[in-house]
Amino acid sequence: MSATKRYSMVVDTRRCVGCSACVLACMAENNVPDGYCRDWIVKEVKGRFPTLTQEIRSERCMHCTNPPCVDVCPTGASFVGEGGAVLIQQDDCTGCKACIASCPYDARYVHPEGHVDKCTFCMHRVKRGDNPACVSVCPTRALTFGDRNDPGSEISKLLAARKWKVLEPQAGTEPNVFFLE
Amino acid sequence: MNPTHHKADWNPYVAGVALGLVLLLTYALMGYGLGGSAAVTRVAVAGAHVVAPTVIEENAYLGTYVANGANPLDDWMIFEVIGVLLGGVLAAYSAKRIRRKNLFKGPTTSRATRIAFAIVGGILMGFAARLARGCTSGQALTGGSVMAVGSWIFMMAVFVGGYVTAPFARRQWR
Amino acid sequence: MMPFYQTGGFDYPVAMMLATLLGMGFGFVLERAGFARADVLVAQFHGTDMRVLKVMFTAIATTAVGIALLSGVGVMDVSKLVIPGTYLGPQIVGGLLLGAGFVISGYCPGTAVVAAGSGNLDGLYTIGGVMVGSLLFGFAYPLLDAFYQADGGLGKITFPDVLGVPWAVLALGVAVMAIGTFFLAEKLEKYYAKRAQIDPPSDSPKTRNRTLLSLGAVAAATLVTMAIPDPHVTNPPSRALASLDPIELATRIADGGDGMYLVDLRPAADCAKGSIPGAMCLPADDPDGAFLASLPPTRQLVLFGAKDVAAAPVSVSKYAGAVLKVAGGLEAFQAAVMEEPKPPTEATPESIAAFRLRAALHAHFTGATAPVSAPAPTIKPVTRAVKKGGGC
Amino acid sequence: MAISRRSFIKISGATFGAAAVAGGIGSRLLASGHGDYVPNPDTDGDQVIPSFCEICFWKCGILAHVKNGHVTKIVGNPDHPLSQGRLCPRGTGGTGLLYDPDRLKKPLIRKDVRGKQVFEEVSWEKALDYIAERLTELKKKHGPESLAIFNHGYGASWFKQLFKAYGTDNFGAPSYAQCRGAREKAFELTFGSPVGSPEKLDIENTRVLTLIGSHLGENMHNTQVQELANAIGKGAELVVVDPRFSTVAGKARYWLPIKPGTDTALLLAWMHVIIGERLYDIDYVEKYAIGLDKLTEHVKDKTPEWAAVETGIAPEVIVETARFIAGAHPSSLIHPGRRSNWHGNDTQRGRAIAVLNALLGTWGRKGGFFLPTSYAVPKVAAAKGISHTFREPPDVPEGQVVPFLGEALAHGLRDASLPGAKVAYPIKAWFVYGTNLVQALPEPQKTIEALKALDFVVAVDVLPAEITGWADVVLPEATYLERYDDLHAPPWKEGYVAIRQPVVPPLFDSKPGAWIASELGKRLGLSDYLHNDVEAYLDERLKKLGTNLAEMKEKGVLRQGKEPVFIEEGVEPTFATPSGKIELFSQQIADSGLNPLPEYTRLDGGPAGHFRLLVGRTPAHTFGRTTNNRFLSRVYDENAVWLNADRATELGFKSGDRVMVVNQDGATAGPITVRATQGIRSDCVYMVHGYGHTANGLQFASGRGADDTQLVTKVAIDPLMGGTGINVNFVRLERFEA
Amino acid sequence: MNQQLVEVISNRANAGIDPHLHIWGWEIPAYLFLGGVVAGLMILLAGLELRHKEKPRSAATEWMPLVAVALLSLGMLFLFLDLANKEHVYRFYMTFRPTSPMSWGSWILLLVYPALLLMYVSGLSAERREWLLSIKPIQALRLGALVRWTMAFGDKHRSKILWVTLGAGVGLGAYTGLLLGTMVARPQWNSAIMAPLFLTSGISTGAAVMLLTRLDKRESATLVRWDIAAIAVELSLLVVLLLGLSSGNVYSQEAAASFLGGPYTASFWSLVVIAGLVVPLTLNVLEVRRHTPMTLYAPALVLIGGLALRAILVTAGQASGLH
Repeated sequence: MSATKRYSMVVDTRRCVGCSACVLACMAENNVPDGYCRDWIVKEVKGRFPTLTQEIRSERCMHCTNPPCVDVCPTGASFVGEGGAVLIQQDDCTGCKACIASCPYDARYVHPEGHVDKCTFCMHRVKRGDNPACVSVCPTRALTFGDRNDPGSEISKLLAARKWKVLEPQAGTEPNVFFLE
Repeated sequence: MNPTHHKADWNPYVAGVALGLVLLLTYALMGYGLGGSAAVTRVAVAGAHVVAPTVIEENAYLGTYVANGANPLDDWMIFEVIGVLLGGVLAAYSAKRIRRKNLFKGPTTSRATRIAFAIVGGILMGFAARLARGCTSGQALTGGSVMAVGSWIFMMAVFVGGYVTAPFARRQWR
Repeated sequence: MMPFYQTGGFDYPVAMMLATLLGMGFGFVLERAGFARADVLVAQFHGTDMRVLKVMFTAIATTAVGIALLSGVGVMDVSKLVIPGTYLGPQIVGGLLLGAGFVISGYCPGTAVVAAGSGNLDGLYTIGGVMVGSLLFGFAYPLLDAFYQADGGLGKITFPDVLGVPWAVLALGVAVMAIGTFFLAEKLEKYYAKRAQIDPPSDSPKTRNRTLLSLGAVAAATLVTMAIPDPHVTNPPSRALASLDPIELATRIADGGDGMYLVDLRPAADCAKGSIPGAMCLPADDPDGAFLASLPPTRQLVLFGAKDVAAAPVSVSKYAGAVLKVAGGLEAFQAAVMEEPKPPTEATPESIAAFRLRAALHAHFTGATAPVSAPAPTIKPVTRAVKKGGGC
Repeated sequence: MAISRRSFIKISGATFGAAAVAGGIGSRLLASGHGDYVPNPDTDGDQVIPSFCEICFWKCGILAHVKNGHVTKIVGNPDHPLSQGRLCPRGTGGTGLLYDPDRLKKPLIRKDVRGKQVFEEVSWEKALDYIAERLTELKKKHGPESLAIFNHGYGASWFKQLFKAYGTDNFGAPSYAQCRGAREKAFELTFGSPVGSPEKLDIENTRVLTLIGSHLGENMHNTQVQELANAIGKGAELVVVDPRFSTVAGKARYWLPIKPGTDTALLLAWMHVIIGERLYDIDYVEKYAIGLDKLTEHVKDKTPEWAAVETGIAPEVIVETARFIAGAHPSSLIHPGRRSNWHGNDTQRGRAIAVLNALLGTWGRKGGFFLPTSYAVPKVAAAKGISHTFREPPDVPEGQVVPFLGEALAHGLRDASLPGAKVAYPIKAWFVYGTNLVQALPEPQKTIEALKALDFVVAVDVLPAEITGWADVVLPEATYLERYDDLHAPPWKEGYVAIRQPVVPPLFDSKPGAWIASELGKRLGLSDYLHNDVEAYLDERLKKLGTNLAEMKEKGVLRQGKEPVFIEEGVEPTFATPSGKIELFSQQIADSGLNPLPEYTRLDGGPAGHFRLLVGRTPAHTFGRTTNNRFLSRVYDENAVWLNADRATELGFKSGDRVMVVNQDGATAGPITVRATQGIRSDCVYMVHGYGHTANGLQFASGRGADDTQLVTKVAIDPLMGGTGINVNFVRLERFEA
Repeated sequence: MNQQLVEVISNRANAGIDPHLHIWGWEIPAYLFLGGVVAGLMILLAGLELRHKEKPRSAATEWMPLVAVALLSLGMLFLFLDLANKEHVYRFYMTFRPTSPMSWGSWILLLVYPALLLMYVSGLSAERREWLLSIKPIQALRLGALVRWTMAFGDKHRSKILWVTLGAGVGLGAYTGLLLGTMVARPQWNSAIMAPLFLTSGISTGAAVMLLTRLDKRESATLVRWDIAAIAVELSLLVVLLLGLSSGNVYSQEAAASFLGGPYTASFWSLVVIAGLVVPLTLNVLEVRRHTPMTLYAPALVLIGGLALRAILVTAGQASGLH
């Protein structure tokens, strides 16, 4: 087991029904301002009637291993926190929006108070041993959170057992949110 | 009064053929012809819309230019007239007759008079072009070449209007 | 096919880019024609320099001949050209006013732009006036509404329509008329120049003659195109049609038949008497396929005649989607579905399934409902038994 | 100019690589810029109070976080068997109802004719006195049974007690005849027991789940969806029969885009194959069921080919799916669905589903239907018991016979309120609790007509829904987060009892239903029949269980522990049918004169150019009840009309266009946004129910989307149980011009 | 009709992000434009002086550094206006982030101001120096000694100052492009071409600003020639940019397509390529080759084109993405 933690999330697209409970739980947990969301549902339907396939994903900040948002931040307000979670120190943020432009996942937005805002992996919950709010609420248990550097964690087992993908791998960001196919 | 003949001017028949070919190309590519006044109107509407949005939006005629959030400047005519401007500049440049703050006027006419004439004439044409759904370029030239009956009638009317007015407007060229 | 934009050759953004380029050509020629100079332009109305007339008529004749030529050789669809409508009142009054404004300002709106572009302030002021004038029209519009609309106008009428004369002939006529007008114009120029004690325009007569001669020659040559037959008639694109089995057709009709346009090619009278359910009779007045062309190509076009259709009619080529035919036509369909099927002599699973499907289709198309006869109900009540549930 | 393509890739890729490399280094160098700083929104409650949810009827256990007297968030109660610590979006969004700025704030009394929104705010005293006065007068003039109560929601129990004491048994819940009724009757006729709510389905352990028109996952019945996901997680396969590519169709091994209204044909053909190939549970059927011979005869000519012509599904697919479904028996569940009143032949379709389940041997089996147990919570009687008998509800017109009536038909009571209704006795007054009849009952034109004709209408609600605009008195009820309700101990896989309690005091001048019923009871002289002190009543009930209110308020839920609920676990099933067995052939139905075997009826098609209108729901909303919930609307704020993409192209519509929906009778709804999609058949359109509110008081929901109820001007009445099939309306789309 | 269709539905509707990114309005293009102009001015002023060492300089070039300072300040005002958290603007200067172009940019801007002021003060003619020393603020603030020292320092190190200015100008110009060019998430921007493109465009627009003023004949002749070169390079860079995008992955191709038939085609080709580059290039060539009189047309068109280039690229880039 590696000494440092690598927090990650797994989204099981087969279990997810796209109900948006994760989105609402996040909004309530994190006081997300009206008109914004930190996580969201994407439904992708491919094909032509009647030969169709569908993928439903609960998406959020990917807490990349190579986070371009942290790189472009001119003040260091975007930073990599404990366990690799990409966080924002609001007091340092000028609202220049370079991080928003740099994010391939469009996961960030400008909070009405001026600073940039996004998913924190609910680190305030994780620190005390809870799951992020979205993971806790999910009625289909499609979301799993944990330390990927711990081979015994549920998330490591899932990634070992199932076929998975990350979004926009070509951006070289090495996301830490994985989608089980 | 002697019009400023210039060695860079093309023979009018050659110019006519050239103009006709440009128009033909326009028809071949676009299916419609060239114009001038519509773009000017659009710029005016766009400007007025910035100053007094509700006045324009509520106007039965001008409102159609901005209906449903349309941008009056996003139109073929605008791009075409940008081109006309650029083409004119290039032509004048290459003919070495680009001018600065020039006014064409009769030797005894004051600048102010000439400017007043230009503006008044412009207003008349602006009104007329909207009434007739086009100007010399958009109606007479373009419509004329596709044999539109109304356009030929318009063209005749333009010449009649011009010849009738000419004796009265001649003063400014003396 | 020209005009490319109207026939979907390119999109709006590309059209806008082309607009700039075409406008540049327009502006360049206008400037080089001398039209950026007010004194040159008004000289037309003083008779001393008929350049406006010469350029405009030459241009009109050139374009008219060009259009006649292009449509004559079949590369341009004249019906797709955007033609200004005819509104007699507004056009006459507008024309008179515009002519007056032209003489007063020294420019027309288009030439004013070129004039302004080459640094002439009077052109700029004229443009300002045009802006004001067009806004004034807007504000006066409530008063002019009826006049402006003129009961919707007379429509997009053109001389070829009105006179019933082919384009090529009219184009030649325009060219000839223009040339005639030019001789008159040059005479007038000389007369007025003399009166004004100036030199008449001294354009090279050699260039003039060559240019006009060429124009006339091309116009005359355009007449030859009238001898070219309509390419659409002589050159029918033949489509080898894939076949649709009558049983499959029947199954698809039973499922709603939404994936196809079922078209009966038989004479309208026969079709009207009865056809495959859901079929439409091909309109008799649609030899050029306008009806088929108007159908969105989202479905398969399924054709049938009394018997197997050997070749699709020409108009079918107008349909943009997939085209099939019913194998064996109406007769085969009726044999397959409307006649009661006989049980197979050799009972293989396949033949039994095929028989059952035919039986079901037969029942469906002959109006039989479910193959079960419901008893005629005399309904008796049973005591109300309430068991509680919940919401919905 | 010959520039190789590859060199350009290099050029454009140069910064790409550079940024990635720099990124890696940069992040590592700068990682500890803020040490262990963690943003904390601080939304955990000072108090965490257990209760159960009421945003839908499922009644999941919740924990409400309360901070400084404000509910910050609602999460699932891990101890509750239904929520298992998880909530659906609606439960999560309960605060959106509590803090809805549009809530009814004070009692209102009408000042003008019904339909005109002129009300006076009055005190509770005045409002209650007025209602009591009018109800006393009504009883005197027309008899107590001339009052009909329309209800939806758990809080109705107090009013049921009150009005039973008053003398009427005319309780009409639209959720019966408009929703569950056909299914419940069908299962009752087959197994002697309805499916019930929550449905006694063991989805979790099923191996093949077949859904007939049910879009589970979009109808977010929490436990069912949890079990569905667990089943999928365990490798269960789905067969989804739906004209629309629903969420769950996207997860299915087989999606059968069936022609609407032909499901019974498919079910019969499946039986044809399953019986013909002897794929059914032979021992089970022999032991528990009767009528197989008659069924066999009945389905003999229901060949897959016959069904193919009816349903539009290829015969080989029908055979393949029949074998697939049967192959997993008895853990092969044909889901009974919930809203089952579609086309008028629905009890017969429900019977087909029930019979197929019987053939597969799923009743009482793991991965099928469990045989529920429940926590026996002793009743506590009021001072006086109700002894009088009630008149039969006048929900069926005289001369018509509906043989298998159950709960009162809400639309029937509505029709009995119409002037000149041919019924045993007319309905003269309505007491409407928590159901927006204007949107909840089909044929809205009749609802409005009835509302105009009534003597007296009272509405108790949380929000100013359309129905409140038609009431003479409007009473603002406290939300489920502000009140006690009765204990909840439903039949389930394990017995449990849960409590609902106020987590914050009522906002504004709203009052709990129990209080309202008690106060009305006082004024009607019926106090003795009621439990007038809720806390004392609950405490007494709980004490009989060996606990008390204070303890229960802490725990929220009390569980009985696991008990056997399957035949495999040793439970012997009993069937409350006349024969005491599963009735594949129903002598009861035969006696009534109708078809005793599942019967397929071919439907009439619609007018040319029209689409059959199908409706459903979104996981984020409970119909019109929640569309004003601003919180829930953050994830789904407006419905759209699904239209087959090819048809859309033909009609010149594209996704995002605004249209009006017009039905065969010229009724309109909208404007609504088009969703042109490959995921629906070309002969129908679909929209989510509950949008298109018109009540001005619903400031958020008003004018959002379209109300499908406006388009249900026609219904098909189920001949067995009297339910209203609403999928018999046809619509076309017209471009909306602003 | 057998092509694969993809229907994507998302319930994310974040302001400024959906349906596509639109966080940067007019402020950023205006800032990038002015930054480019200033970069161009710095390069050209230094370059002109290095080229025409012994010639008398026009008055315009003397005060041009002040114009640059003013334009830069205006640009920075626009940048400030764009910040969502304005009171935190000082945070730019509390740290240096080597991976962030914007951090580099903000520090380069700090270098540009003193370089320009030094260039201005030390480049003044004798009488101008007297005038500068005599103006009230200098006297009131008792800055005379500092200014005099600066002048002396400038006289001694004039060529070094010019080289520093040139370098800072290149840095500033390249940074405006780099800022966008490093965004992997926006295929429209993500190209190594962006830095040289913005730099050459900056030089061209800087030349245009100078040509709008009254210059020495020799200076303007040199500038026009340089402008021709800059525009020609810029045109070829645009071609390379589009070819590069077209040959990239599917997202890059989509980005390229927005200029080749997509929504930005008309404005890009009409305003940037034709009006902003080809026509002024032609005019410039005509001036040089055919000795047509110099007018304000070419510089005005170049400025319009430069602004349009940035406005269109900033908008189109935001609309481009990886999904």
